[in-house]
Formats: sequence, structure tokens, C-alpha cells
Amino acid sequence: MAETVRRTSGQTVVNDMEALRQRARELLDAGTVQVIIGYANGSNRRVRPFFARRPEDLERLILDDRCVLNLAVYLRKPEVKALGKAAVIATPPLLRSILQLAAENHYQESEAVFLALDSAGNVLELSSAEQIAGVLGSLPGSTGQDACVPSADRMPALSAGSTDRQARFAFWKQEFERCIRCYACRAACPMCYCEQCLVDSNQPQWIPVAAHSIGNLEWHISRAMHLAGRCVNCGACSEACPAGIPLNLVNQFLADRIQQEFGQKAGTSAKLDYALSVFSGSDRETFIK
Amino acid sequence: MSEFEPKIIAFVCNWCTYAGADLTGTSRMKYAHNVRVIRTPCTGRIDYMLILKAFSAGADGVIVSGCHPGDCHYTSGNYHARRRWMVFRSLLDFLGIDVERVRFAWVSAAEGAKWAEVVNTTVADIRRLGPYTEYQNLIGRGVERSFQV
Amino acid sequence: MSRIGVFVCHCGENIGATVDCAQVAQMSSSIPGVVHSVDYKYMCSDPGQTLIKEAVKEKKLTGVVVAACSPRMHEPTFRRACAEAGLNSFLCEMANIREHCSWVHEKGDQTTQKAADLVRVLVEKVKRNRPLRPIQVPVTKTALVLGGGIAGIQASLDIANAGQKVILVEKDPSIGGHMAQLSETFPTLDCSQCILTPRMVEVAQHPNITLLSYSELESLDGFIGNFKARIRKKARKVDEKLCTGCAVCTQKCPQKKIPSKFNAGLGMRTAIFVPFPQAVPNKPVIDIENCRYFKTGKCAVCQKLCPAKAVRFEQEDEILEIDVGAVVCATGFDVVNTDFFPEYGYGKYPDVINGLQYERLASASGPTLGEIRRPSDGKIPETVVFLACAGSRDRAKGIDYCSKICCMYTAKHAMLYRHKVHSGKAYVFYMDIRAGGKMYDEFVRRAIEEDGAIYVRGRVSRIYERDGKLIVKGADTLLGGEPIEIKADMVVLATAAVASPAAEELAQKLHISYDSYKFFSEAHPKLRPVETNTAGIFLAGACQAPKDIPESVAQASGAASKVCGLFSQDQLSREPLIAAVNRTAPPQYSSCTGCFLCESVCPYRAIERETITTRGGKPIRTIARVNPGLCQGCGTCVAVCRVKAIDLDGFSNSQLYAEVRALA
Amino acid sequence: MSPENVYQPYLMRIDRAVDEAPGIRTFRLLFEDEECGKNFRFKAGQFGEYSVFGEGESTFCIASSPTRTGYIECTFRQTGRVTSALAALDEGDILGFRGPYGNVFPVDEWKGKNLLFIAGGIALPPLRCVIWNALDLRENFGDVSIIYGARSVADLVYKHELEEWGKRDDVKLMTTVDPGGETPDWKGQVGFVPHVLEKANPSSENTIALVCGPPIMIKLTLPVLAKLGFAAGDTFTTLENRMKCGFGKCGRCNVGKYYVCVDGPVFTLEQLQTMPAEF
Amino acid sequence: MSETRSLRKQSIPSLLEKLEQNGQRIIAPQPAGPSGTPWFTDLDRERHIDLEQMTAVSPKSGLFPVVEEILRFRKDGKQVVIEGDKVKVQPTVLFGLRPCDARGLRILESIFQEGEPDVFLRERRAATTVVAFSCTAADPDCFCTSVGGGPGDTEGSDLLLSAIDDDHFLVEIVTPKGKELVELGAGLFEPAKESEQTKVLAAVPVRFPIADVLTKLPALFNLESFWQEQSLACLGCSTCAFVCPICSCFDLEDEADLKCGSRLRCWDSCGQRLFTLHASGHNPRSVQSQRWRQRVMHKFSYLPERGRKARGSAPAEGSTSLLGCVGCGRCSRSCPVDMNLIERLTAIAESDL
Repeated sequence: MAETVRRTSGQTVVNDMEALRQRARELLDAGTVQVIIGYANGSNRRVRPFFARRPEDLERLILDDRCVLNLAVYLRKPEVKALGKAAVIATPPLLRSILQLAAENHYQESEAVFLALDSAGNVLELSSAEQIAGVLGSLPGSTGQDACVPSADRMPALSAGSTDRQARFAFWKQEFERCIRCYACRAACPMCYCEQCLVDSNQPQWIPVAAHSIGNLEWHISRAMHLAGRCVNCGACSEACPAGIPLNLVNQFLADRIQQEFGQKAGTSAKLDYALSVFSGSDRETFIK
Repeated sequence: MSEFEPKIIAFVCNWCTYAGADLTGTSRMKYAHNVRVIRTPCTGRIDYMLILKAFSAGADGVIVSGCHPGDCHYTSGNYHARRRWMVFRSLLDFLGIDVERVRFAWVSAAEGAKWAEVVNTTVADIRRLGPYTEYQNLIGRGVERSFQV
Repeated sequence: MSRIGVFVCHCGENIGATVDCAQVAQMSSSIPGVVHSVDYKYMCSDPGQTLIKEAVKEKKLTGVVVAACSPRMHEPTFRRACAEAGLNSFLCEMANIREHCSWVHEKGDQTTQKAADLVRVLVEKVKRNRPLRPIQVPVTKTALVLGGGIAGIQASLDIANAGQKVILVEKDPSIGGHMAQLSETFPTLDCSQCILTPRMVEVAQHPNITLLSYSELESLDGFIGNFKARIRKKARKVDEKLCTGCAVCTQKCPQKKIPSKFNAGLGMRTAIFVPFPQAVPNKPVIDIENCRYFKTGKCAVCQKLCPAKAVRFEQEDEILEIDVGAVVCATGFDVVNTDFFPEYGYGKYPDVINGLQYERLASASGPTLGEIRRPSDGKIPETVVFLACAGSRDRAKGIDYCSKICCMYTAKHAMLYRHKVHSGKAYVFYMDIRAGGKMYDEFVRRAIEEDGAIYVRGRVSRIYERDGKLIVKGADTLLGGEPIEIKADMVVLATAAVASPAAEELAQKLHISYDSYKFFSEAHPKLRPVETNTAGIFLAGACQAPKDIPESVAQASGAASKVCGLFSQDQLSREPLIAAVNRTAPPQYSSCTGCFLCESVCPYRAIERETITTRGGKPIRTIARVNPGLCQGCGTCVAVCRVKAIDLDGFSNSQLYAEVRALA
Repeated sequence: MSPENVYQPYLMRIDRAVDEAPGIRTFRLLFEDEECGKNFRFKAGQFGEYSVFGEGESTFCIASSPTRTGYIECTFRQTGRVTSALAALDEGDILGFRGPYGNVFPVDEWKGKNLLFIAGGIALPPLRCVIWNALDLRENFGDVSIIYGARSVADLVYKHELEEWGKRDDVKLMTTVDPGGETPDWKGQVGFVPHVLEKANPSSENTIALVCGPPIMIKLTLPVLAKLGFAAGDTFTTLENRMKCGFGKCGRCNVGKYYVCVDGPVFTLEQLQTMPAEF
Repeated sequence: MSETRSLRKQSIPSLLEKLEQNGQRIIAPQPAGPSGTPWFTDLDRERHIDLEQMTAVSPKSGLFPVVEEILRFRKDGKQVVIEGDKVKVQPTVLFGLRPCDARGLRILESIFQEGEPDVFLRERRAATTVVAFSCTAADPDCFCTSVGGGPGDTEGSDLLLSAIDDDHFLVEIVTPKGKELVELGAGLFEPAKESEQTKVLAAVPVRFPIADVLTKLPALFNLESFWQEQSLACLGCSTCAFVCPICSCFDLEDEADLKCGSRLRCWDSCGQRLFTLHASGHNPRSVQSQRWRQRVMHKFSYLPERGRKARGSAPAEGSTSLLGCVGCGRCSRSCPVDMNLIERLTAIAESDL
């Protein structure tokens, strides 16, 4: 059904689950953490976030290429916080989002523990942004795009070298017109932590709340601008979108542009390195006449 | 049939371009009437949302202008703006929005003639591109209406 | 409750000739909220202003739009008129229908339509204006001057003489700076110390100046008028109050072989020392790195012999907290060090020296008592080569700029040498001679024409030693690049002036910006040359860029007058068009998310962090706060704030939004 | 006028605008269509949706008494987009009104009873409607007592009416301001409403209590009323949950299974005690 | 069984063409976006209708559009004129619904028509003919049979088509409107063959006892830990509400320039934090578990109870006809955190207070 294209087989990409479980068990037993946030098999071939609080829950933990939802969003949820300190089964995109959050004062040192597997299958236990920044580059899967999220190749209007602006416009117009403004993209995004999103502020109402064409376009442009230089490309937005809009493509495009132009990549350091809050006297300005 | 008169909204900084446009006036240079200037303190203040709002207010073209690099009254506002515009412009282009309709320019307080030139060339360019119906057709689209008036 | 009045000015024929002003007034009257709309020949005239004032009162206007000339022209006029009628002056806006409309378009409906559109835009804006009052900030009338060189001395004296308090902080044991090291000064050849030391004494004795020598700035917080400075007063190990400056200690100190910094390494000093005889304060300092007592625990000769019992080995650094209202940064410059010129053998050959060392040789108070004797063997050099632009204007060395003072002092050096060694030959290698300044070019000519300095245009490629001589290899570019080789006894490098090594750290403490060479940046290169971007912090002297004495002094006086201007009021009154972070009801308190991207774009460091706490003091969340003393109102923060928690009065989100929507 | 479209408001002209207190304004509204005005009826406690065209709708009670026809009054505090836009309107301007919605205070059932009104701050408007209703039919009721408090003297609303009530022999009015909120010439009491109520010690005999105010005031007042012997079924208040439609469709205002817009806004304390704390 | 006909599968394009020629707007599920998931949209020229996959979003927009103008006004200086007092909807065919979708439209109608009747929904329904197709396949998220529906349920449909073999649909004419449509397509419909429609219907097992859900819910309200556990993973994204055929919470928004404007009714969701936030900052449903509880209670407790009240005594307690759920399973399918509704309702049914 709906998920056939967006979600792939559920093929296991992690073979060292037992090591992760073992470390998680130790953390629970020692009382270092009260909950392990990870993924488990869900209903109808889906995966779901999973909150293991007892050692026996840990058997259910899995990690495979369906695990796109970025668990970092739970670190800001009051009900999850109320469970106590958490250890999170970490994928590279999640760790990048933690770094970016730390840079933006939204992850406090040792607020949680992150369990990641290095390429040798060893479990790394990370809690400070410095630790994460130190190991991130060496983690398997830390570069490149996750296979599950839509890629531009499948969309002719966006394929590299396409100069047909109108085709791009038509493509995105059609995509955005399906948007029903459920804001699942926002809810699933670790960087969308704002208590009151721009679309929710109405004095003035910058972005129309109505899900009509212009409102949707402005919403998605705005969201892309807000994530420019901050998006870690986890793909959770596209994954969450019930209308299947390939939102991550927009964010990924801007991330690539920013990296090309300014050499900046979000979520690689705990120090704020935001492309839009710094500048260089020699920034290109060929478009300014 | 009369010539298409584009609607152009300009966002300018107070210290350079606004003053430059004043100079155009005091020099009595003539330029196309199509532009409506909105004054901001600095290009750093010019939010990308304003450009979007200009289009959804039916603008066929937008001018964004401020101090030359190095001349910012607030030292760095225009540098920040330049980066923001670069990103914004890339985004618009990726989404297929016609970036030729957004003219970015540096116009100093001494460049009265340049302001006239910026307005005139922008008006000519937009005239050549025609009304931005592609975008304006989005306005009101997606609303079910069933009133009979 | 908007009750807006629109006043359309004809400006005689200036507007009236191309814009149908009556029609603009008529069209404006149907804008929602407009209760009064008229046109008049000259709005800025007395009767015109009266028209506005009366309407404000009679129609109980809550906002006024004057459609006339540029606001840059008459905004103050109309705002004052409104204020006189009892309407807050910030509730008056101008629609520019002259410079932006009538003067630049031909007469016609479209021009009138444009004028009406501009009025509508401003009506929508003014509906959303808030009454504002100028911001009042109290001013602490004490200036902090950092650096006791000639710039710092001048600034301190000017401020103090104007009746304001000054704290002068100098990192070295004595004030005086580089100027105290100089022999004679161009273009008059006054003795440097003769003109400087009276100023130094004046500083020490001035009732309005507190001199903190041997002290450094630890940190600076706060904002214009209200800074809090923490100053580290380094331990002299000598009680300044008891010490009489009798110099017994410095004479008796057994540790005598320490290179003197004041003499640029050419002379020696003791471990307890006064940097130079005219030092202010004339109180010694113990250099604990070299002091035998501190190294071995034995000695204490100075303590035993001091008649005033002023030596205090146990003395510790002291931190002073001082409230100041303004800061003058006059921390000076430095010259590049020895490893900068391997090709010239600087640091390798003792007789290749820099300009500052030459100054000490030429100084009557220097190690040679003013005789030009070369460091290696004390012989009087027969041939001296002076190299201008040693490092300056040299991309390969990473210094693109001109150090500005070298052309002049090199001419002076050659001249002094020729005055002192009549038989000697003085060669000067130069790129260009930059002698812009009163009596400067004449001075250089004098060196060449009267004192016989031999000027060679060209760069020196290498200096090496052969047969006890320094071989200077270069090319004479005036003679088509003909190779030239001079056997010299001494070489003087006019080394590039660079920012002092501590400049970067200091800039960060002061929150001021600096250029890629670590020289501090002025607020505007032309119009605000003594101010920094941080309101209340001013620049004087060579910390901003290399400069000579008169320029440093002039800038110091400029900075002093800025400080005095600031101190002339008890309260600082500032344009209230500044940013503010919203506050909302609990449990949110503000829509600010605390990401502090605003902090990273603010050129004025005006964004502070504010922690909201419960009544019991438990922190709830940390949000941004704009320091109204620092914000200049550029609005860059507003544009980067995703949630629009920060807004700018006068150019607020709702105003700009409404202005655009008015054109829909 | 098409009664078909439930969202279509009456066009109302602002006949009178009064600034009550900082940020608080009262409008007297006349029906543009006189016929509508003549036929319009409502009862005490009901509310409506007031709109500024282009900005949206906002919910508040009808603050005038149903005994006075031909116009309605509303009092609101400027907080959000709509109320700010409303505040920017002036006499002669047009706004939209749809209603009346919601249930009513059973004023008709209170014949012969004493009425005790307790209000705080901006919550006087819903009770003012009942107060005037009762005063206009004065003979139907026993004692009428009003305890009204605000943070400061400036924050008191309906200042002229307070004066009028204070002068009447048949109304017992006690006004109070929070400590620190008094002015030099303040003649009323100083203290919080619950304390003033406790001191006043009104009899609960044959008396209906109507309480409206900020949550904290209500929370502290209810125990006092209970102590004074007021039955939960004789204690009335109104709830003000957020709503959009006003007639039970938009899904916002429900408190458990009760829709404030349809089943309320008037509730007895007895009812409230059975309801979940979703207000 | 009602009146029946037979329709060849290959006649469908001709039928749609005829309807279009007759001035009908046709809304049908067509593949959209990179994933090709079908979406209810105006029929486009290629006419590729996907009846196999279930649409991600229900067809409720056919009666309750995502954004609908409910008021239009013009401003002229100080004057305001309300424009348009007559509502007229273009005749529309909602084509390719599932029985659960059609049933959802019925419920939507009852929600909007009780109390203050909604003229827009009424006119839309009056102008709309619902052509549904019975389900021949179901997936583990389907639970129509647990909430009173079924793969061949005719409630809410005007016509119900069942693919009885590879070439034919059995057409059940459920309402006179359905009959009108058949008449519009005269020539394409043939007399029904003998067929056993039930044979081709999907088997959808009953997943949980709904009666237990209905009786246990009111008492569960105050058990906060229960709701917290149920919604621990919930992101508050509202996808469930937006894809749901019945969720009908809405927002009213004005959009205008200085001259004219509209008041719009827009889809909204009780799952959003700001939905109930007061201007004072107070929020009666301040945490996600309360909002999740609201969603479940609204569908399975408040709606049935209010419906009963509105209609007098009948139908009886435990009846499924007034539930806010038709068991289409869309919420489970699109939930980004796999909050499966069957699981949650089962937990409610099995709860032991």
C-alpha cells in the first residue's frame, strides 16, 4: 500500500544488535539511564520508535534501513523526559542533529546518552557534543544519503542539469498542492523545536494557515529557509509526510548549495557554525547587479 | 492594446539606496513609475518573507537594494543579507520560481543615476518577461468556493 | 482606534505640477482608518504645520502621514509639529511623493496613482506605529583609557582637563610607550623624551587621572555609559606608596644582565628595575622570572637595603572592578620580530637591527648615550644601509599594507647618522617615498640633499656576512634593475608595524571588531574613524592602523572629545528605534526559542542571554534580550529570527507586512 | 439576510466605544439592518462571535442585558490578532457579530431569590449582563450584592456603572483592589476578592452565587462560598475555552464530553465538579 | 438486495466521459507524487484511476474541502458588504471510494447537520453522487468490520460497484441519485448477471470488541498513565486527523486585502498543541497524551453519546452507527511512529480498571 515506494524492505543493515542491546542492558541495570529510545518492529511491516524501560524489552530493539524517523525529537517531549534519563540508539543523522541542537543551545551536555556502532561493531557511548563530533566522521553510514528517502534522480524535472525552470515550477506546484498542512514534517523534524512556529504567529500572519496553493508554497519556502544551514538531512520530514511530498529534496538541495558556496555543513560541530549568521567579504555576488 | 505595466515593489535600505533614490529625485532624473519603494533600515532587515509577500501582493518584479559591501551603515547587515539572498535565490530557482524577477542591486547614496538605471532596466526586463501570471495564478487556488454573487 | 490624518503637500509646483495632490488626498480619505485628508500648498510652512497641529487636536488623530518630500528632509519638522500638538512624534510618518515620485516621473494619472499608493503604504504603516520615547541610559562619567603611549596619554589628559575622571591602564611598569623609546622625531627633530616626559608627569599628577601601571584589562562587560571593567593590577612586589624612587635597589641588585625591553634588547637592566630613568611612575618592579630571590629563595638584597622598606615579595596580583562610561583603546602597535627576515639575517647578524633598536642607539639616554655604535663590537659603522619597507607592502610576507611611518623615520635615521658620523655613508633602499604630511617631503629632501643620504630605489634580496662586512645585495630599479651590492657595517631594517600580539584577545574582551591584520576596526572608515562598532568604545593611535605621532595625538584628541561629548549628559538619549524580544504569558514567557542565532549576527553585541526563573530562582529557560544601550536598530536579528520573537520598532514585522499588503 | 449560512454574521455598527481600563474596551453595537435588530433576542449568559473583516473572529459574551433591546454590548481585552484589530476600530466602524450561542443563566428560575455576584478583573462582563437583567426586573429578586475586584483601580471596568450601583439603595456593592493597586483617593476596599467575600460574610440563605474571574480567584473563592453554605448547585460560573464556530463543530472547546459552546458557557459548580479539568 | 446492473470494466472511461459531458465534476483517486500513491483529485486528461491502492488521505474533502470559503466580503471605505448569499455547487461525482470512505461521508454529514446545519456541506452532498467500489482485498490495518462497516457496505454510497470477475462490475443502485447516474450512463449499464457478490469481498476479521471499547472509555478518562503510555511515541503531527475520513475539527481564518476578503474554513486537528491554547498562555490540553485522549474519546465516546442525545433514545448504547471511525486504517498507515489504532483500541477493550 502507501508505503511500498517510500519504505524499503526492512533489510537489516546492522548485525551487531546484540552488542547494542548488551550495552543498553548495562546502562539500565546500572541505573545510568531509565529508558532506551530505539526502534522496534511495528505493525504491518513498519518500524516504530520504542521506549525500553525494562531489560526484557531490549530484545525488541532493531536497527535497519527503515529506521528513518529521527529519535532526537523525543528528547524534547515532556512525557518522554518524565521517564528519566534516556539512552538513544543513534544513527549518524541523529547524531548530527544532536550536534546542531547543541550548537543552538537545545541539547545540554549529558542530557542523554547515545549508543552508536562504529565500523568495527563496537558500541560507542556518547553523551557530550564533543564526543559526538569526534567520532561522527568515522561512523558507518555517516556520509551519503539514506536509501529510503526520495532522491532527485527519480524526478525528471529536478534531475541535474535540467534547465527547465517551468517544469520545476510545475513539479513543485503539484507536489505542494497536495500539502494539507498537517505539519507532520515539522513534528518529525529535530530542528523544528520552536515552541511557536512562524506559521503559528498571526501578528502579522506571515504565512497563511490555509492549505491553499500560495499558503502551501510560502510554508514550504519558509520551512526550507529556516532549515537552510541547519538541516542534517535525516529525511524524517519526507518519511512523515502523508502526502509523500519529497520535502527532503528541498532541504538537501540547500544544504548542498551552502556546502558548495560557504563550506558549511550543519551538525558537524557543537560550536555554532551557521552559514547565515556569518559572512565573508568575498562571498560571491554575481547575482547582484 | 496598451503596454503591460509591471508592478514592482522595492525594498531598500534607508542609508544608501533610499538616499540614492532621493538623489535621483533632486537631480530630476526620470525613470519608470512602476516601482513602489518600501523603506527598511538595512538590507540585513529585509526578510525573505517580504519578497514572497510582494509576489503574493501581485508584484511582477521585486527590487532589493542597499549599501555596497563595505559601506553598510551598520557594518555588516549587507553582508548577512547577501548570503541570505544567495541561499534564498537558489531556493527559489530550485522551486522553479523565476529569479529573474528579483533584482538585487547595490545602490549607494551617491548613485542617483544608478537607481534610475536599476528601476528602468528592471521595468524593461519584467516587461519582457510579462506579467507573473504563473505565480499569481496560485493566489486563490486551492480554495473551494461555492457562493454565487 | 486608528484615526489617521493624511496631509498632502504640493511643495509649490514641485509636487503639484506632476501629481494631482487634491486627488491623492481624496483617494486617501477612503482608506480605512483615515479620518482626515487634506492637501496644501506648503505643508512645511508655518500655516501648513498649523494645519497639521489643529487636525491632530480637533480630530484626535492617532497617526499622521505627511505626503511631501523625503523623510530625510522634513521628518524632524513634521514630527516636531505633531509633538507640539500632543501626538507622540513617532506616530508621524512621511510618504515621499517628491523625490520618489513627482520629481522623477512625468505628469499623469500614473504618477498620481503612485503618490496615492505611497500614501496608502504609509497609512498602513503608521496605523501600526507605537508611541515611543527616546531611550535614556545613565552615564558613568569615568573613562577607561587602555594604553599609556602617546595616544593614551593625550586622550587621558584631554578628558581629564575637560573635568572628567580617567582610569589609565598601562601593561608595562611605566607609561610612555614607543614614543619614550624614540630619539628624535620627524620632521622637526625634537627630542622625543623632551616633549613626552612633561606629559607623562602631568598624567601622574593630574587629580582626575588614576594611573594603573603594570596592569591589564581582564574583562569588560556592559554597554555604553555603563561598562564594568575588571583590571588586573600585577604585583610589582614593591609598595608603591612607600617607595620613594631612590633607586638604591636597582643599583644594588646583583642580577644585572637582563636585556632591557625599553632599550630594544641593546642594553641591560637589573631584576628589580625601572624601565628608564624618566619612568612614570618612577617606582621599580621586580621581574620575578629573573629575580634571584624568586628563583632560589636567597638574595633579598633589595629588601634589606630599601630605606623605605617598600619591597614586598609576598605581594599578589590584585583585581580591581571599576565602573566606567566609556573606553578609549590606545594599545598601540609592535614591530615584526626577528624570524620574519631570514633573508636579511635579522636575529642572526647582530649588526642587522630594526628601527626601534636604531632609535635606542641614537638616543642620548640609550645604551650608547647617543653615539651610533654597532651592537656587535661597539665600533662606529662607516657604512650603514637603511632598508625601507622591510616587510611592509609585501604580499609574500602577508603584510599588504604600508606601515606609513617608515619612509619618514628612515629619512630621519639616515639624517641622524650623517649628523653623528660625518664621514659615514648612508644608503637607503626604498620602494617609493611616501612623505605626505606637513613638512614631510621637505624633510626627506633635506636628508638627501643636505645630509647626503644615498637613496637607492630597489628591493634588497639578501644580506650576508663576508669578511666582517654585511653584504647587501639588491637591484636598482631606477637603473633598469642593475644589480647593486653594498658592503655595510650595519643594516637598519624599517620593519613593518604590526598589531600588538595581544590585540586579538583584547578585541574579544572589548567585543570590538578587528581587521585581518588584527588592527582594530573603526565604525566607519570615513565618517566614524575614532569610534568602534561597540557604542562607547573609541580608538586612538596605532592600534587602529600604523600612524605617526601627530596622527595618533589627533585621533586621541578626537576620541577624547567623543568621550567628553558622551559625558556631557547625565543621561544618554538614544533613538528608540531598536529591537526587542517579545515577552508573553507563562508558561512560554516568550516565543524566543533561545537558539541565539540573533546573537551571532548582531554587529553590536547587543543580544544578551536572560534566564527566566521561577519565583524560587529555579531556571526555566534562557532567552535572548536586547540591550537597549547597545542596539543600533539595523534589524538583522529580526530577519534571522525564525519565529519573529524579536522585532524592531519603526520597522516592525507588522509594519513591513502591512506596507506590502497595502500594495496588493 | 440569509439565515442559511451559519457563519454569516450580522453587520453591526459601533455606536459607542468606551475605554474601560488599559487594553480593555467596550462597544455598543447597533444592527445595520434595523429589522434584524428588532427581532434579535438573547438571554443572559450567551455569547457571540465578533469579527473584524479580514482579521477573523473572537469569542466573548454579550455584556448587555437582554432586557435592553435594539443593541448589544461587548467588552474585550486586547490580546491577539482579532482583539487588536477590534481595538483599532472606532465609532461608526462596522464589525460582524454572530450569535447568540450557548446556554443561559436560568434567571427566570431565580425569582424571589437573593443574588450574590462575585467578579474579578475582566470577568465582570458576563455578570454585568445578569446584574442589569436583575436590576431591570428588580422586583423579581431579593438582595442584590456585588463583590468586584481588580488588580488596581485603573483595571476596574465599567467604572461609571460601579458608581451608579454604589449609589443605589437596592444594590450592595463592594469594590476592592489588590494590595498596592489602590490610589490615594480610592474609597473601596483593598484586598483579594476571596478575603473580601469572607469578611462580608453574606448569607447563603435563598441565595444564588455567580462567580466569574481569573482561575486563581475562582479557585480560592469556591471554598469560601462552600464555607458560607452555598450549595454547589446554586453556584454558577462561566467557562471560556477557546472556540471558533460557537455551535459545537470545530472541536476546540469541549471539556470532556461537554461542549462549552453548546452545553455552556454557564455551568453550576455541581456540574463542574463532575467534569474533567480540561478548562 | 437493491436494484442491480452490470458494468464492463472497459466501459468506465466512457462512463466518466459521459458524466463530464453532462457537466459533472469528477473527483477520483489518481496517482500523485514520486511515490504514485493515489490521491483524490479532479480527474485529469490521462484518466488513470487507481482503484487498487488505498488513498493516503480520505475523500472527505469532497464534502468538507481542505480550505473552503464560508464568507465573502467587500470593504469600501468604512462600509462592509457581505457578498454571495446563495450557495451553489457544481454537480460532482466522487468516484472510486471504498465502502468505508462512503460510510465516513455519512457520518461527516450527520456531524455537520445536527444542531446548526451547514449549508455548504448540505449543498455539496446534494450535488454529489458517490460511486464506491467494494473491497476485494484488505490489509492488516483495515478494521471496518470492527466498527460496523464492511467491505461491501453500501452506507453512504449512491452506487456500489463490485468487481465480480475480471471484466465486470456488479452495480448496486443504492439511492435515487445513484439511479440518476446510471441513467446518465444509459447504454453502458447492462442488466445484472447472476452473481454472488459476497464471494469476491475481502475477508476483514473483527479485530476487537467495539462494545468493550465503548463501555470502558468513560471510566478510562482519568487514568492518565494509560494515555501517556498509549501516546508515548506520538509526535503530535496530526497526520491521523488529516487522513481520517471523519475528523472534522476546523479553523476559521480570514484572508483579505484592503478591499475584499474571505473567511475560510480550514482543516485543523485536536492533536496540535496550539489548537486549544488560550491567548493567556493557558492550555486546557497542554500535553500530547491529553490530546491523544481527546482524539480517542471524541471518536469513540463523545460522538456516539452526543449522537444518541441528538436523536433521542435510539439507537441503543453500543451501536456503531455514530462512531467517529469507519476502520479504514489510514491513521495507522500514515502515522510516522506507527501508532496503530487497532492495537490501541484493543488495549482499551482489554483494559481492566
